[in-house]
Amino acid sequence: MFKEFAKGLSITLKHLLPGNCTTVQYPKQKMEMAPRFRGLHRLIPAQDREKCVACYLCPTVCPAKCITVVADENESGDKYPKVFEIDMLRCIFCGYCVEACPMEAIEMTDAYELANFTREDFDFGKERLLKS
Amino acid sequence: MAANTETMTINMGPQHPSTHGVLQLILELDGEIVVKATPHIGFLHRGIEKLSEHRTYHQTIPLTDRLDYLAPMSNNLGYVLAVEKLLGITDEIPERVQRIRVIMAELTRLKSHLVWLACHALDIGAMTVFLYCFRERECVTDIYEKVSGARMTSNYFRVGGLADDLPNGLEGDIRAFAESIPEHVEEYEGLLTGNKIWQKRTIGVGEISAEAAIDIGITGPALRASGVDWDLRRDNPYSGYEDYDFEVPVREGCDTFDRYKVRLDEMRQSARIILQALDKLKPGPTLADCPKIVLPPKQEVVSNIESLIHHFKIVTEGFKTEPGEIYQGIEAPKGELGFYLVADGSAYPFRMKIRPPSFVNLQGLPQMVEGKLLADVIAVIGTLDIVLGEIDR
Amino acid sequence: MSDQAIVKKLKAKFSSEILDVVEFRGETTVTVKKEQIVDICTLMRDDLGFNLLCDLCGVDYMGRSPRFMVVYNLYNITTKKRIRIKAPVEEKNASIDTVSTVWGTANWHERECWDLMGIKFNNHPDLRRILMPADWEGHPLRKDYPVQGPDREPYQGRLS
Amino acid sequence: MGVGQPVEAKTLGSGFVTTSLDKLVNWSRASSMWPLTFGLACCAIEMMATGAARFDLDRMGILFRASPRQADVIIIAGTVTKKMVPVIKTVYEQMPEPKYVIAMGACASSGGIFDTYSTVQGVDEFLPVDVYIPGCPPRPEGLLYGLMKLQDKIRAERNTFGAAIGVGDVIQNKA
Amino acid sequence: MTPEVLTLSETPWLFTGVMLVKIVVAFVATLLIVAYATYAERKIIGRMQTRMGPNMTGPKGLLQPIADGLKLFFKEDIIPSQSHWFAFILAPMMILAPAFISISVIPFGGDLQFTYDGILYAVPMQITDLNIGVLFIVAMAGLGVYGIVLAGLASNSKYALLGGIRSTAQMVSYELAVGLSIVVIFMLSETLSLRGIVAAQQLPLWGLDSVSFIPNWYIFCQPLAFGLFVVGSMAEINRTPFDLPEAETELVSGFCTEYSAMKYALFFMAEYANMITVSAIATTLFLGGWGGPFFGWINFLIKVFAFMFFFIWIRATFPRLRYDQLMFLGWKIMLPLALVNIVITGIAILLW
Repeated sequence: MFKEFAKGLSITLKHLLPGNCTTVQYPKQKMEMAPRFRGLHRLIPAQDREKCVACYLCPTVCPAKCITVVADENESGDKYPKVFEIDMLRCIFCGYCVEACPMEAIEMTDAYELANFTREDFDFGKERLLKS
Repeated sequence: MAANTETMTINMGPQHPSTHGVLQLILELDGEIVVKATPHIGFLHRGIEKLSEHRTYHQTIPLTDRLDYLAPMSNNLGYVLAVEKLLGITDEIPERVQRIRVIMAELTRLKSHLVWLACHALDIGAMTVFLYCFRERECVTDIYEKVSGARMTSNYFRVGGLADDLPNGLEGDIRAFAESIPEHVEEYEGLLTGNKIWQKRTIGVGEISAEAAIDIGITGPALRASGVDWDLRRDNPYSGYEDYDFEVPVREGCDTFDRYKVRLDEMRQSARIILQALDKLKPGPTLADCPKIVLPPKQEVVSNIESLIHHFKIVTEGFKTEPGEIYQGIEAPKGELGFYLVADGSAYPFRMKIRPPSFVNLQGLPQMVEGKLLADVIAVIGTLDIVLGEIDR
Repeated sequence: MSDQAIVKKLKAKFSSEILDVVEFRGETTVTVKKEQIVDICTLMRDDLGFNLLCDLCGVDYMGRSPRFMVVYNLYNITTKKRIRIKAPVEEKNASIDTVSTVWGTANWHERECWDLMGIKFNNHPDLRRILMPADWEGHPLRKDYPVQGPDREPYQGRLS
Repeated sequence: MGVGQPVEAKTLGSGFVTTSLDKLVNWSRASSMWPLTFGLACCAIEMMATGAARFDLDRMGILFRASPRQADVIIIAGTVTKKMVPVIKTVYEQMPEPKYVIAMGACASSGGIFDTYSTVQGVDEFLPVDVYIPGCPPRPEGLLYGLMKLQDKIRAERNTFGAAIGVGDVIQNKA
Repeated sequence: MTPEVLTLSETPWLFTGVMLVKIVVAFVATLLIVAYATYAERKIIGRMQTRMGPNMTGPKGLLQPIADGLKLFFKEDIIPSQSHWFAFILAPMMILAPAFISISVIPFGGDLQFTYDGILYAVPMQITDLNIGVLFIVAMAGLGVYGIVLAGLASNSKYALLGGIRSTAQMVSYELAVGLSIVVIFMLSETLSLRGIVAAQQLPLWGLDSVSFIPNWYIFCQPLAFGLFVVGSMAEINRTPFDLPEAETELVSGFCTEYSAMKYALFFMAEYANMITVSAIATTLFLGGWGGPFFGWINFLIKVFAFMFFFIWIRATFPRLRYDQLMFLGWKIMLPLALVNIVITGIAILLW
């Protein structure tokens, strides 16, 4: 009995020694995100506008129905999203929109510091999504 | 002497540190002895089954992640296998996909068992084991993140294959992790197995005989600790489990200690399976050759008009199945996870019934704790390894 | 014992009860009348060795008659075989005998089925709601029950 | 009370002493936020992971307390169902002032993917949420960031000392 | 020149002044140790669990206990409406006071000498040297039970009640074992004064000159009593593995479930104050008190801290016992062992 007690105690004592600490001190030290990490979305710009052609695939495939797209045509007759909004609070970061996009116009960045105070802070419109 | 005794009813949960979520237990106590235990569930009923009837087969995959949130990829696997069976494409799944699925499913088993051990030990008061287990769990979540992009809700398996191939260099990480598992399990055992207090708290606690366990429908490690040698991975193999050499740990003690030992042994076996699968892993396609079901590769979508049409069709309408019904059970970390799918020929599941192992296992709780002490209730809840996400769905 | 042999044995005993036998993707489904479901299940357990009731659930085929179907997914731990038994239940008197006397596990499954699908199980020891609150109205898994509940519009994004 | 300030705000004023005392109180509250051990679903596991070795909430002075009486923060970690609402309300009411609410994850914040009959579409329908953390579930760092946002919010409060000794109410400032 | 001893009758003012200074110093030191024991525990357990422990509040997290204390001080104080308010308020004080009072009879070091008015005085580093010091401590430990029982009963919460009941049974049964285990010390030292016991331990081991390099600490001749005392006192102060009264995973927070703000802080402090008291008693009774290589009270503190480290270490390692096993251990193992130990020691003393 005492042998087992001593064994247990020795295991915890062993971890007390320096060098066993696995803590990443978050605000000071940040972990590197995996390349596939699914964080905040980003609309990819192409020259003067966004790459998105408002094909409605992402709102269709979205399981949480958090993407709102309204299509329009610009002067040169190209379709573009007049409104592209993601309700970040609803979003479950599943990555289906990225998978569905045929134009590769949306991607997911490694931003995860998204907490905020009010619900309105989480309406990510086109401008915010282009910048993120 | 007939003492004038009164029983005391205490209400454990839904907000209680050791009910593993939002389980409510109404305990009738005589002193500290449990006279009657009534579990109340449903505090996390989110309507996944109903919701899935309004989502395509493809959109239902993220829902399954959130069933047993300790083992998301096992749920993914069960669901994906069920849909593949419904579509009749089970034999067309490429070998590499099968191997990766097995690796991921076993990593998930490790992940789930690590959280189980952490919580079980914490419930009984050994708080350090909790942190050691979570330390190892972080390794699995790292692998998850590299593979799928999320730490928990992986959403990695697809009907007909995988969302993506393994990233470069990950095989080494997985191998290193799998090789380190036996050593870590030794460490937990060093803190718990031999410890007299741990033995006192677990041996002879929450006993359930094999007959009673089968009658209640208990599956998984809890059943194997009651001496029933039954594991779906070996007995009804799926996803190529027949290729691997592993043992199914079985013990006869029927009590909390044996359930603990069975799970620890399973962790060692999982590590073995992962290593074997890594050895057998060969390059190959990661999607079945079913253009009507799987999404075409991105570069083809842009260049090939046919692929683009398929892409649009699958994304907007989903894929349709023949009318019919199937049941697919897999050995999830907690027991038999079953998906019963009824299809009516549309792109939406007509009815999806999930058979969650925890739901059934929890039914055995009253039998296991009645006549025992209050502290044993905690130990038994821990040993059943319940997850309210899949109990309530 | 193959599935055919099992069905044959079942037919020998309950020839008038069996409505249909279907095989789909290697799985056999036997549809039986609901009246003698307990006897059939007892036979399945005792003589055919299906000692594990994996799953019990209801399916709502709204628009068809009979509307509901109670499904029993059985497993034989010795031979590792699965079989499925179904029993139709009409809408008007949505009830069927309980099999919780045959398999203890049916207790909660039947409660859940009553809760979500509204099928009554006669002689059930404790037929209460299990997942929904006790004062909930309606049975959510029925096809005529809206996903978002009766009093709420579905979420369609912030703008629209 | 200074000139031009609204009359109804009863405070201890904004002299040097009171503001320093406010700062002290705010500092202590921000440095010792004890959340309730209250997990609902998936996010609870990430909450546990945040408390575990790699992220270690204890660094920020955060200890999980099992009893609502001793907790300062309630982290709603997971899906809130209609069946659970009365329980959460009770637990919230049992907490002593000042109390803060963090809605962790999509489900708690807005219902998330579960737009169904049994799910509450966001815990803010019945609790005053201070910080929302999107994600399903958020990374532990996401939760840590949310907690730091809450610290910012606590630090920006005014008249906390006054409220603690019974004079006036806490005035919320935008952080 | 032999120093004079201060007495109330001859030098009343000086005596009172010195006494007050001693009390204040001991009280402040204890409070500080209590505060930083919480910090040390979090740090040490943290390190054992491969994490860091508090390090963001102040430099290296050193201000953490102060922040915790201040926060609890400024929190809303809830008295549940169904509770018995008087007992509810009394309970936390009842539990903290005995813990602090016990410190008063513990000797921290040898005599301090100082000259006043040309007379050399000697002041013992001990608040008061009761000649029944040990009995006093045992009595105070007995009082501490009432705090917990009251807390459990007054809260009108079932978890608190269960915690209170558990605690009563536990304390009553372990007090017996602990009390009996230290009886052998009085038999050996032939005094009940803690000072006398320490003095007796300064002699060479077993009175033999050949092993004089080993001090005559009672841990060497009474290891069994020492073991019983440590285990029993762990149970008495509700430390893991005997923390059943507040077993967090079973009873939420046990007897202090309903307590908030400052009252809870008192419970929290009492837990650590008790830990200090018990460590100090163990040091005094078994480890030779202030004796050792360094200057008086430094030895004492080192031993106390070592003890507290041991308690923390145990907490990091062991799971919790069950109620019936706890009773079993107390009544059927520790009590007989303590009795046997007394008999054997008695025979040995007779024969020596």
